[in-house]
Amino acid sequence: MRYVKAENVAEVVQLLQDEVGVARVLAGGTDVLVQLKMGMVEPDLIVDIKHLEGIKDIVSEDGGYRIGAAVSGAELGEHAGVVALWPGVVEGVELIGSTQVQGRATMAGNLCNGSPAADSVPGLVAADAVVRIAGPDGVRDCAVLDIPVSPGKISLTKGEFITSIFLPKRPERASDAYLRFIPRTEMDIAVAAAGVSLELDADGTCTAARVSLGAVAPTVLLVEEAANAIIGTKLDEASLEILAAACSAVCNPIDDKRGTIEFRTEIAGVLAKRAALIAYKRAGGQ
Amino acid sequence: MALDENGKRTFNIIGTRPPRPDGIDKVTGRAMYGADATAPGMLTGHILRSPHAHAKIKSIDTSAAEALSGVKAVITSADFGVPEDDYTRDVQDNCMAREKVLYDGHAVAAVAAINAGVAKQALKLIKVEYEILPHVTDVDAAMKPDAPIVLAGYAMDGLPKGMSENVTHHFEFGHGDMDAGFAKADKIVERSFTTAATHQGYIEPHACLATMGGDGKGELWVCTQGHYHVRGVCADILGMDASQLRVTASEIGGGFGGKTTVFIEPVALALARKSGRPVKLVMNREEVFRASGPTVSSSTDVKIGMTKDGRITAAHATLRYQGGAFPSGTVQFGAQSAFAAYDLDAVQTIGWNVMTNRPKEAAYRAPGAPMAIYAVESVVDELCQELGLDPLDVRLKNAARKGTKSAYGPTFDDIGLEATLEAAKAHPHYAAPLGPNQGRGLSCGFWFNFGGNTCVTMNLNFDGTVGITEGNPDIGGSRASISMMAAEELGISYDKVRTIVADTNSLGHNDITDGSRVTFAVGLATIKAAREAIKVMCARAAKIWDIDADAVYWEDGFAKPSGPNAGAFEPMSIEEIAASSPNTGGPIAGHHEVNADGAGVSFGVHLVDLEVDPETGATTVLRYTVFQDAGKAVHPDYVEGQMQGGAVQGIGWALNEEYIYGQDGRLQNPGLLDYRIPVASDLPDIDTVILEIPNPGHPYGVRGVGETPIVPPLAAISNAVSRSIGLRMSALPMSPPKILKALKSKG
Amino acid sequence: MKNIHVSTTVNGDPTEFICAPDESLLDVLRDRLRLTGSKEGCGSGDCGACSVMVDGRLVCSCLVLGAEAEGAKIETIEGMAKGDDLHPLQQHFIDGAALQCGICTPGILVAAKALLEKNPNPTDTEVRYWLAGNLCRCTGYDKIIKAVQAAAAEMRGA
Amino acid sequence: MVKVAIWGSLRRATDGKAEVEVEAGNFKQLLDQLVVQYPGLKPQIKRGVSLALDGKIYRDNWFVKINEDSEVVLMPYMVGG
Repeated sequence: MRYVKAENVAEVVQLLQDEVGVARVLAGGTDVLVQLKMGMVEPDLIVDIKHLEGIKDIVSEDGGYRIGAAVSGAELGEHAGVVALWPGVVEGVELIGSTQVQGRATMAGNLCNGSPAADSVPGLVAADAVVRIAGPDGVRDCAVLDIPVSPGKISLTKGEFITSIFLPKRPERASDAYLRFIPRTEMDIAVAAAGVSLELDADGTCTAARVSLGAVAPTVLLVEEAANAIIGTKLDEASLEILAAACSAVCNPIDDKRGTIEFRTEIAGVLAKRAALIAYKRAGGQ
Repeated sequence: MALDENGKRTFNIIGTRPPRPDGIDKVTGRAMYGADATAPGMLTGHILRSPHAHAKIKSIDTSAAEALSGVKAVITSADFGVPEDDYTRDVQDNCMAREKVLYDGHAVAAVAAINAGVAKQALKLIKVEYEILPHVTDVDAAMKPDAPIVLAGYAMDGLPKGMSENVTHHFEFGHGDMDAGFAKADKIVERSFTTAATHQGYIEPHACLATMGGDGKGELWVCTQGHYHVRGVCADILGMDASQLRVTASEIGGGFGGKTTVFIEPVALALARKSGRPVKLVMNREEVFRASGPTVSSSTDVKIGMTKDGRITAAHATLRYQGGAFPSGTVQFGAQSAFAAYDLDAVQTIGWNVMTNRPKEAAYRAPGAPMAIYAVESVVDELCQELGLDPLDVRLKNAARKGTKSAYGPTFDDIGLEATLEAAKAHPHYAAPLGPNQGRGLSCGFWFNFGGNTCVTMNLNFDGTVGITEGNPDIGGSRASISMMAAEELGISYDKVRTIVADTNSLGHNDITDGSRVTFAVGLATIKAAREAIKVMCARAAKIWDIDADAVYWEDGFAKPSGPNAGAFEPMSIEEIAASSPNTGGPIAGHHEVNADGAGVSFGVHLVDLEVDPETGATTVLRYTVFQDAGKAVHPDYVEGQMQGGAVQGIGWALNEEYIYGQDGRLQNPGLLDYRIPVASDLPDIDTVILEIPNPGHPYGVRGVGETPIVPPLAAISNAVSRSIGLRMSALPMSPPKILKALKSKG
Repeated sequence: MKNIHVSTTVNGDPTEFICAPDESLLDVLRDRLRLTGSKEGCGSGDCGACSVMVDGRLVCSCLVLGAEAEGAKIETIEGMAKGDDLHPLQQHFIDGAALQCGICTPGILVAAKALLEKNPNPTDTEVRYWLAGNLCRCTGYDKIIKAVQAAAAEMRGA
Repeated sequence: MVKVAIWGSLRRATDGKAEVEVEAGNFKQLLDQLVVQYPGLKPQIKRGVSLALDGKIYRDNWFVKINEDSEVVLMPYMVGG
């Protein structure tokens, strides 16, 4: 195995493209190192991207924020601007692993690991976040929703890697929330998860919403029926029940050591409902 | 040695909370644990493990691994003999499979190489041809006559018809007329329970460093609860004399019973012997889960009859424990302890030990008791609910006390159960209001405790300070407690005493640090050793004063003439006696060797409030109080620490921890991520109430305290959950999917 | 696999080592620098026993490559006491019996120190969540939380 | 003669008797006599037994004195965690 500390984006692309064996990008390393240790992957090349210019920066852009691919969860959580604009995205990222893991883990890495249970992804999908990808053909942007393909697989092609994630601007009365279910209070992988982003008008009626689910299907789900259930409402009991039912209806989970199909399906709705209420409150709804 | 005649003595040091002698080493990272030692020319050992639950080993080809550059030794079971003794053979076969692999993770070969990279590469080059056999991992399935046979030749004598050869032992305890007892009952509850296998979860994986010279002498550095035991077993397996193998216990990063046997030590020694170089062998976490010794899983039926006013008329339990791939000995303790908290006219317990294709169980804190008492205390709680009775009143009404013929046979002497129950009843926790979706649960717990073989040497240094040499690895602060007892007895200050844990060559045999025995038995031997030294010191003072030795007594660190007739001498300090010892006959020491008895049983009561989220089945523990009789708490901080730590292990067992096996018989969750031991944010403060009902079998009244606290949480939590959701739970762990399913079934 | 030469700073001391490219910082600390105070309980970031600071961030050293230490500032448990002067956390862990076997203690102390530097006056709940990645199997955490709070109080007073 | 309580599953070896009487002044004599009178007990005694004497449990001590009126209960060999 080779370890290369890359100096610039072009070098990363070149290295990834030229490697005939298995290559892994190292940002926070909290997945790669575990896989290495467990013998799940034996890379021939590790490209450390942490030292690329701007890769650890959070910058304002068009009223939103561009977050470098190597920004750790802890760094993101310390950025007052992002926390104020996208609290749900931040809380999703901050749920990845322990405080120690937060010191290293990144949103981009969490996304690229391809796990259906990735904690940062439902929030990013609800936020309609866009990743910027550098590759042999230059730079392209792609919706977060289109990155995961199946468990462990993502849509990036050879030579490509994520350089940043863009969180768009928000209108006045808008917010988001992320909730996951785990058996303990910390340290577990999500058994089911929901991200909700919504916008309200002046009287507190929901005018736009995105609802996403994690850990209940091979990839993250965007549930339009669930969003539609609350658009035009003030998130009354009845609309929330429809939202919850819509969420449970689209679940296609597996039975495993972390939870049953029945359980995941049931609580996906509960979580979406609760997350919607939190987002609603954050957006200024009563 | 009985409780001191001056039983009501006051203590100067016992009962205080001085800092532990190993504290600074442990907070600065200097303390040396199993994996922290190195030796010149050291190799790294790695073990190849079975991916199958049950398979015949048709062949093992190690030639490619041996040929790999940097590999210094490869071993398989062929490198060991076949011990005649059943026990030693089973231990050896568990460390390295012979003929068959019996569980996922069973060792089949091992290598020693110049570094971990080469060792891992070498493991991949070992070719093992397996013939896969049908497997069984569930206890009830393993008892059925058509179950796959895990190991032939171990069926119990007089195996009942209709039972598999996997059943290795049967135990039955109890007394009284069961039919008459149940006939007197106004209400009978009969229910079946299951508990999952759990792991002790010590944070330090098994680790050792072995050296074997060409002269046949061996050295072993190892994290273990019992290095004398390790020496005995390893010497037997390797065909060595015990005297040729010196074992030194490292600091131990948790054991809880799981480090009372060997898994890698004979392998490391065999690799060292074959390579001629020191070999360090450290399990990774996955190996710890797959191939060390978790506790049993259980299946239990309990039937209890009660009168309207809460008197238990008859009690019956049948316990079935699987202990993995070799005969285990756990169910007897469950069957003995199940009803230990009750004074019963009619009681019967039946236990079956069963083999399955899982790793062989090892002891885990009060082995066998938690699962049995969980089932019993659940049924008692259900009866209280059914009859509208207060659960503490019912337990008080039926509580075992001095003079009770225990359910396992002997009549109890002074025990603290009633006082413990009264303390719980009087505690504000018991009267605190509960909110919606909240429930309160309680349970009694019990453990026998014991003493065992123990050696202690006390050396008086020329400056009057004292060195204590003992032979039991310190797993919970015992060096502090032992120093305290020595200081108390000698009448000197705590900081004048230093206690160390010696290697196997420095003292006679010491039993394993288990059975909550150390503070009791080592403490007892320390007190006796100190008294022997005191006798010598008094004699030396007498010599100097030129009076009769009998005319000198010892008080507060001084030899004193016993009265005006003895002579008017100024008291002589321990420092003076020590300083003059070269002139009065030479160095002064005391020692004591004993097989200690009279440990005294221990009871506890736990009280818990929790809340269940009705939409997700998630349980939040809100308040927890532990009440326990400690006899005499030598160092109350460490007694509390045992009570808190045991309670939290039990909480984990009740809520989330479990060994999950797939259809293929492989362990699905061999890591700390998915095994889910409690984390700090899962828990409230764990309040403690120590009661002190002196144990008549110890000079200071000390009882073992370490094991009992893991017993009550299982039922206390289950009873609280059951009361919270209005439905009786009967399977552990009560993970959220299980609770939610129960809630749904209720509608 | 060609080894890599790394120049770094450990507990304030300039330090050089060579390591394999796939070797973790934890392995480097323990096996190459003989700083065995950081412990390996899991190797997968689930127990926190290997907690160290890298450039002022609390991390699991088992999830960092040794090669990544190039140019970094590493702080381990061995650097916590200044000579014979224990850090208040270390002192309160001893005084409050916040350790039993002690294997998790170095990691918990490093993590708790990082917390108190960030938040000198945490609630119990904040301490519990911050330390959720540090498993302790002996104590049930009770005395650990109390010792951290006692140290925090002392440090605020100082 | 000393009365010894035998646990349930061992009663196969004692003709179903829950209590047997042997001539013994200490633990060793008691075990020896049990094996003589009830050879079926030998395997368990070899595997290990404890002795509860007036409520106090002994694991190995051969020469613990037993009185005629002592309460004697045979128990499995005790271990712990």
